[in-house]
Amino acid sequence: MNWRFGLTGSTFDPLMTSHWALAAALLLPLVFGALAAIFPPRRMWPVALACAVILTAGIFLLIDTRQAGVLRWQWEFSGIGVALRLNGVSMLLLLLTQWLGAAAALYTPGLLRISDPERFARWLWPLMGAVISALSLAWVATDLLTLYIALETMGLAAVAMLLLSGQADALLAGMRYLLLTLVGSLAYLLGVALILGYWGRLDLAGLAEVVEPGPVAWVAAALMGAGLALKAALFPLHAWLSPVHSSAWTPVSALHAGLVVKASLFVLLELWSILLFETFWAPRVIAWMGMLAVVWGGLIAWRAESLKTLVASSTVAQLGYLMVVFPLLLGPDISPLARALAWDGFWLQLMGHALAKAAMFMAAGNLILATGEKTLEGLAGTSRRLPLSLLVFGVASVTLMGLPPSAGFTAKWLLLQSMVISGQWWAVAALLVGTLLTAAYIFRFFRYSFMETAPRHRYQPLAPGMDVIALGLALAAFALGLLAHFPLDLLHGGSA
Amino acid sequence: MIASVDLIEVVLALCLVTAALFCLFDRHLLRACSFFVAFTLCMALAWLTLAAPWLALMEGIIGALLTTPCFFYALGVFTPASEKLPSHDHFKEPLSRGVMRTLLALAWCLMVGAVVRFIFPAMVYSPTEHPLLLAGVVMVAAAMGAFAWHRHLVRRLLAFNVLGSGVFLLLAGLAGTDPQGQALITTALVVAWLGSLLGALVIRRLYRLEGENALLGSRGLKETRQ
Amino acid sequence: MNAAWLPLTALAASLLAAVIIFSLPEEARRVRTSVNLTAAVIKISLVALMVKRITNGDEAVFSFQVVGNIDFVLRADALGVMFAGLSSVLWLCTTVYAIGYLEGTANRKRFFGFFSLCVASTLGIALAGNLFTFLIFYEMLTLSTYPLVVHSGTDKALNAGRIYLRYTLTAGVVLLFGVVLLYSLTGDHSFASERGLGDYLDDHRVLLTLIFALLVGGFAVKAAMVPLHGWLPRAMVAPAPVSALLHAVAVVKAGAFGILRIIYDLYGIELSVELGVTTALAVASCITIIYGSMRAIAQQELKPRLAFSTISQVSYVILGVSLFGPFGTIGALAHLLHQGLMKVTLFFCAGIYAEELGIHRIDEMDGAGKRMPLTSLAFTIGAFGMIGLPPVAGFITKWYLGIGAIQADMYWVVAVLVASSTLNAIYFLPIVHRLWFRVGPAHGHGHWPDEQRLGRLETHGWLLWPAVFTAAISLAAGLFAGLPFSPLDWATRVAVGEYLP
Amino acid sequence: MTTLLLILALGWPLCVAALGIWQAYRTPVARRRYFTGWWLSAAWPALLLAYAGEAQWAMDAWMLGSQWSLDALSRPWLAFTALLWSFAAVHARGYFAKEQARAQTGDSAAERRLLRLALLWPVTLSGNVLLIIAQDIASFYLGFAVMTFAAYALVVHNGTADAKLGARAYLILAVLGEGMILGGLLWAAGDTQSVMLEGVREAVATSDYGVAMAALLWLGLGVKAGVIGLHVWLPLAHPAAPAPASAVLSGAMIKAGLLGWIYVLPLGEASLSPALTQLGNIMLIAGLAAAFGAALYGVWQHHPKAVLAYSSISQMGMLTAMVAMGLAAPEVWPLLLPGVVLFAAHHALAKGALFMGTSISEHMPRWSPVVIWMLLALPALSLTGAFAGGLISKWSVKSALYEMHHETLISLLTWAAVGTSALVSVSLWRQWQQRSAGGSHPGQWGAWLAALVAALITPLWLPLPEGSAVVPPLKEWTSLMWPLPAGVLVVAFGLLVTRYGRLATPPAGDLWWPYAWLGQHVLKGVRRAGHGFAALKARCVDIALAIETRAMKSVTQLTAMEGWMRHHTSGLMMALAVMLALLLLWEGAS
Repeated sequence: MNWRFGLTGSTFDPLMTSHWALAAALLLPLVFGALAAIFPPRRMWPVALACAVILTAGIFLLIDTRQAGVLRWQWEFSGIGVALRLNGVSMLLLLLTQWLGAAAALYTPGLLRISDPERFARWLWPLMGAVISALSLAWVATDLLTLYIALETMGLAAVAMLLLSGQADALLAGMRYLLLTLVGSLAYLLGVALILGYWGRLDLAGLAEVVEPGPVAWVAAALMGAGLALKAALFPLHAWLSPVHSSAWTPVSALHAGLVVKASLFVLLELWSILLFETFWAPRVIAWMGMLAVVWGGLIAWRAESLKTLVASSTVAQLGYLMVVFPLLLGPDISPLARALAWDGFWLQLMGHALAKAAMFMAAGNLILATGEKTLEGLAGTSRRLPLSLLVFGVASVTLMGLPPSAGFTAKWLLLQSMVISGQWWAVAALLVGTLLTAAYIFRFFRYSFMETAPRHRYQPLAPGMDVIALGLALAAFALGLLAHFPLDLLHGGSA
Repeated sequence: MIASVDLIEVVLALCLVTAALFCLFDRHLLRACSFFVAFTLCMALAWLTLAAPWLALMEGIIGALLTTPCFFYALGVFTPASEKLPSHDHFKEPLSRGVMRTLLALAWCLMVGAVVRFIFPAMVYSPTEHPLLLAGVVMVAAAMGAFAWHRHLVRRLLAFNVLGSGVFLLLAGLAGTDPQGQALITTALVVAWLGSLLGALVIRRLYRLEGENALLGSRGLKETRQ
Repeated sequence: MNAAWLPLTALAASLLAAVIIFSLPEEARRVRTSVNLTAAVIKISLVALMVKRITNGDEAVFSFQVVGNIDFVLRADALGVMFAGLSSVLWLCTTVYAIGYLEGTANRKRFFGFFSLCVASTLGIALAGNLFTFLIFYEMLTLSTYPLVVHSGTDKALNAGRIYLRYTLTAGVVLLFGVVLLYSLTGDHSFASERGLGDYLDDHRVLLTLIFALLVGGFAVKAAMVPLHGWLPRAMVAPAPVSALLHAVAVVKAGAFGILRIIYDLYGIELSVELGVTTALAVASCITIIYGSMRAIAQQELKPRLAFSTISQVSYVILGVSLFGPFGTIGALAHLLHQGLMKVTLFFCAGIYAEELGIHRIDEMDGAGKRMPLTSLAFTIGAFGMIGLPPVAGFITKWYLGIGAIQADMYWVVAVLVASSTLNAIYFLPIVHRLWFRVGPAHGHGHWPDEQRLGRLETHGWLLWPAVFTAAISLAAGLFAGLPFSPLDWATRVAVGEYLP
Repeated sequence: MTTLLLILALGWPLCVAALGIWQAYRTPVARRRYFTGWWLSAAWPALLLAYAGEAQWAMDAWMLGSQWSLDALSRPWLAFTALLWSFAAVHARGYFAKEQARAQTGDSAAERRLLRLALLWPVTLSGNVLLIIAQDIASFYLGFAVMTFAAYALVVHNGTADAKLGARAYLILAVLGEGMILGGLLWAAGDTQSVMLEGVREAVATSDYGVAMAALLWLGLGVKAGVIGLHVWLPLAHPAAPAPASAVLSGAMIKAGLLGWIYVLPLGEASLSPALTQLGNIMLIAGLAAAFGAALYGVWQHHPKAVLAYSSISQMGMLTAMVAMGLAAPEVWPLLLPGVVLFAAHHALAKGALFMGTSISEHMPRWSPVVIWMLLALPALSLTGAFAGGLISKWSVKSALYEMHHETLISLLTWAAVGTSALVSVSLWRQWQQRSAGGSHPGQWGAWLAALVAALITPLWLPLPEGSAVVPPLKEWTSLMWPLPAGVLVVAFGLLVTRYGRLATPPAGDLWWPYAWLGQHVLKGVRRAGHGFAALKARCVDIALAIETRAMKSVTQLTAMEGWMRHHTSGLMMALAVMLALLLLWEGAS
């Protein structure tokens, strides 16, 4: 399992360019964020320029990774080791982060321009930069210290971003989120303490060699698992998620639901694959919770009255899909084929959901912004006036429903196949039921939007590009379904 | 001198635990916060005894000088009386919740304790070998339980800080003064401070916007459905 | 030599049309119309090219790898091109009709956009080269049809849409499960591969039957086989062009076509007979045929009656498939085309009556023949075709089905066919009688529910001519069935290909 | 040349119809004439074709692949059919003159009726022609269907209640018949994968289920030919239909059924299965039953056309009996066939003349009544077989039967002739009673006279093989003649009887009434059952909906749990950690 995460395997010292590219990818977001805080951009083009730089850095890294397979960085200052690596998975997630971040950043100026000016608006930029940097770091870090730093920066910045809108319920939700995420990372830290105390090292590659099953590994895994599950909003610990989004700014929600929660999940999977590989029960428990999550999230979203709650709750259900895969990835006696399929499906689902969910939040934001209505009833009859936003929502929802041709479908296909091969019928049932539930709540919204009898309220025109960006993301999620070959190729090529 | 050191450690551990418990379970917020100040000072001493001056310094600066003001700010000490938070947390948790939390806290205590014991087999023979470690375990469990128990935001924030300190103690106790450990703890301290700062700001603002009951962290089940 | 571009461009024609239409503003009526028509014409010509290539004996294939063991394949084989031809021809007619029908209504952009998507997915279904690709377009069809069903946005329409989704999406899930099972059993299995799944028969008999049940169950919902037909009559609230397309080509036929694919190109006929699934299918389809006709008789409104008649007629296709033997196959394939032509005619006419005279109930149709002779003539032709009277195309298929039934020693099927013809006569002849032999508003007795003179002719030309055209085609398809490239001839070609590979 | 004629024969009527439409759109109602010269000429190409000699055509493109031929059978058939059609057309022009006048003065109903008739008359004709020359199943069925359904307009023309009743009876039975024919044809054709009629014959002869196919086809075509039991539409439709329509209906179209039998049944083939022979006997009995029963029932009818309809039934009964011989005693068939053809032809024209005669008696031209009644009586005489064409046709049948020694059948047929003569005399008597003056249009009586003459001299013009029509030897004349006086006497006696003891006349369309009664009750039952099912379904739906709403409510309540989770998140986190740890420890320990 570890080779999949690029912890073991060929060591190849990176080219000069990739050093700089990495530095750019990790630091530039922060820098640009700070700059933007000082000179807040009013138009889209400066943002575009900044993004272009970061994206080119990403492209460089991509090229190198494709050549090298795995890139490693090791530094040691005064006994504190920092280890980074880039393999298929982290490369994909890095790219995903950068593009998604770029989309969110490009979306922001328009939003700030047409929505009434906020006091803290300018702080959005540095926080966004911090989140993106932290995410990038989280994908590439391979020692517990760096991971901790990344997680914490990400968490705090995310909370701050969510708090920015400054309304009461946002503050309440944000406060809850703040406390929980801090405690969650303390649980993680406790696990780290045990590991450090017992094995005396923090780099994952080293740990992967020395770790052998035993009480320390187990309890540490349990603590970290619980903490990260809390941060990743896995099922029974998910309840903080939807209120957080209900009054946050659109790009913030997009980033958060798309990536931030995924980061904790990624770390969780990475650590568990080291600490308790081929254990039976723990992944099973996660999977069961995942099945519940699929159903529960679906139901909540189905009964939701406000659009944002619907979208946010659907995140819970979609994370459930990922949880269901745990036994296939970590569990014992899974055939290699099944495991490979599950691996591909897991990341494809993650990417597809990230893109689609971001697009969906943007579309929902556009609808809410244009109509000034938050509830589904209020949004009735939008199909006539805001066809494009609705189309974006639809395309995104196709991915969430896992209907072809979309990343969601291909991922679901792979997962189903692997489940069928390894005979996990409950998981199959969960996935299929999930599809129906998703359709149920998605089309509940569409039903409202197609009403012709609805009263016509005044529509605020959207800034140019807001819909286009969302559409781009949605289409990306769409295209990922049929062109899934390329990312998966990178996934294999990187980890082979 | 060993014994004396032990003695000092034991005393410190006791102080820490008592301070922690007071600051966790005192319903009078201002008192709880002042206990927290004492607690941070003890922590600094503890770091010294553990021969980590750097950490002691950090604790002194960040814990005592930066974090505690946040709490007092949150309580509205520096503001005119009208904007002060109510001095007590009158919210009565249902008993069942309390019982559950206590049990969970005990479970954590046992869990962590067991592992610590597994790491230091020697502890079997002389349990007081590492009093600070034990204190850490107790603090972690208690703080966690308190965090899960309370609904008052300030108290939860306090609980979080105590929990953090407990974790640091454990870390230091288990890993010794390993530079990596120190780095971790330093980071965590900064994070804790930032968190507290943010929390304090939010609490103030919430109190202004929503008044007292907002401090209990929710407006009932209204959020669930919308 | 292989022309991979051919199926791809054919698909792209309508996809692009959809994209362009979506990007156009609502007001750009002219441009939209011209885009629609050009796309349709291009598509027809491309399909014609495919036909030419196939007659030369080479199939155009386009394929690329989606993930590890799964390919996306478009293959222009005889069977697929047959369906593609039907869809493209009827697309043209229906587009023309729809342009006339929606003159001056709202949301035309949305309508035509999804309309093109719908047809694109139909074409994809036709050209899909393996089950994975088929599934992709099948689900696309489901989704792109929903906005058309709920187009009017009334509560009735929205409820109908909900019912439609409940049925089709559930079916889609069942289908997905079946397909995944199949893939994990056999791996990627192209429709073109000569040998069916016979090799798995020995040790996976039960599993194969289960998969067959799942797949056919999934398709049967769209094919509106009893008892999975509930959505179809409700979907009648959709605008006339939609119901025309839904019933004639897109949705219903997609289901039937899927069953064709499974039996002929996936399982292989021998295996299906060996598994004994065909008999079950035959019984089911016969029940559907009779039940549909019975219910049709009970309907008092025009479109629901036509809907139930569709339910019974589509099962002819499935019946023909389940008859082991070339004649049944020919009948099934030919009926796929003939029923499309005739039913689309009938729905066009129904729409025209509703638009021009506001007629929805059957008892309002008295004497409409005098008011709109051409429409009524088209309707009459369609009705006679449904009954299976010569020289309309319906007779040909009914004939071949009967012969096939005799060949397969299923004499009771002949009884069913005759019974259904009689039932069809019972529910179509009264309408024809009302049209021509009753005196009504046209003769000064009473007045039409809601008459409006849409055009110089009996109605708007864009509405009239498609109906007349399809009626003429379905007449010619029966009268000159022996000509080369007639539906019957093409069906025979395919059937021969299936039976002696 | 012949091909051109063929195309004309089939296409010309349709062109005429099209012409009618065109002119209907062009000329205003006031000046519109429906029965133009073109219209009259609809049947002439077919007539020419009949005399154009034998020929064969095959077209693969036509439906299932077609084969048409003019042979010893189809030529005479086509001849008399076309002739009758052309006479009837001329007659129609006269018959409808008044109605046309009314239409021109703005009676929209009349205009509508006339237009309908003028369009569908040629269509019916073309169907009739097609089925005669067709040798392949598709064309035959096509012709048959076109004729059947287009003729509906002819029957329903008047639009009176009677006409509607007759038309409904006609249509219902026609649909039934079509169904049976389709079944039979499919079955037979599927058995021997042939699309030709001889394929059907072969299948019926050889297949194990041959008898079933034969029965289906017999009954299906029998609807047209008025087999007893299926004949009920005739006496209902004829009185209501206009005279020319009745003429072609019972002259030409009835014969289509007969021709169908001859085409599809393996008549006269050696070594038929005993089952088929059995069927032949059944047919024989049915035919004779029709021959006598119709006579017995018909004589009581009031309406002369009803009487004539019954006489058609009885005549067709005789023909059925003869066809039955083809199955029951195959060896006799080759001799019998020409006789059957002649008989059919003669009956067609004679019956045509009689039906036209009814319209003459209703508007008698200004001649001396004696002449008129002489002329009216002539076809009747000939029909009884006591005179001219009838005599010869009867003899040509009888002689064939004589040669094979079927004396019983002969005597039965002779007795049936008594019935016939009784019927025709009754009809003449009724005409006399219901006669009314008021001059008739020249076309009317001209066509009538022509048909009359043609009927009398049938053997001379009918293109039959040599020597199939011979004048009977004198010693047979008595046996052919005597039924006539016998019939007349019977009628006279009957009249005397009825003069005193009045007894009610049974309604026309004897068996129709019990059928209708039965049908209504069955329908009522079906409808009730349907309502029952509908109610059941509605109840199920209601229950389902109730369940759904309850489920939705509980789901909505369930979502309150979300709040609970929100408040206990941290507790849950602790619990999760503990549980995971315990699980792992337990798993590790075990």
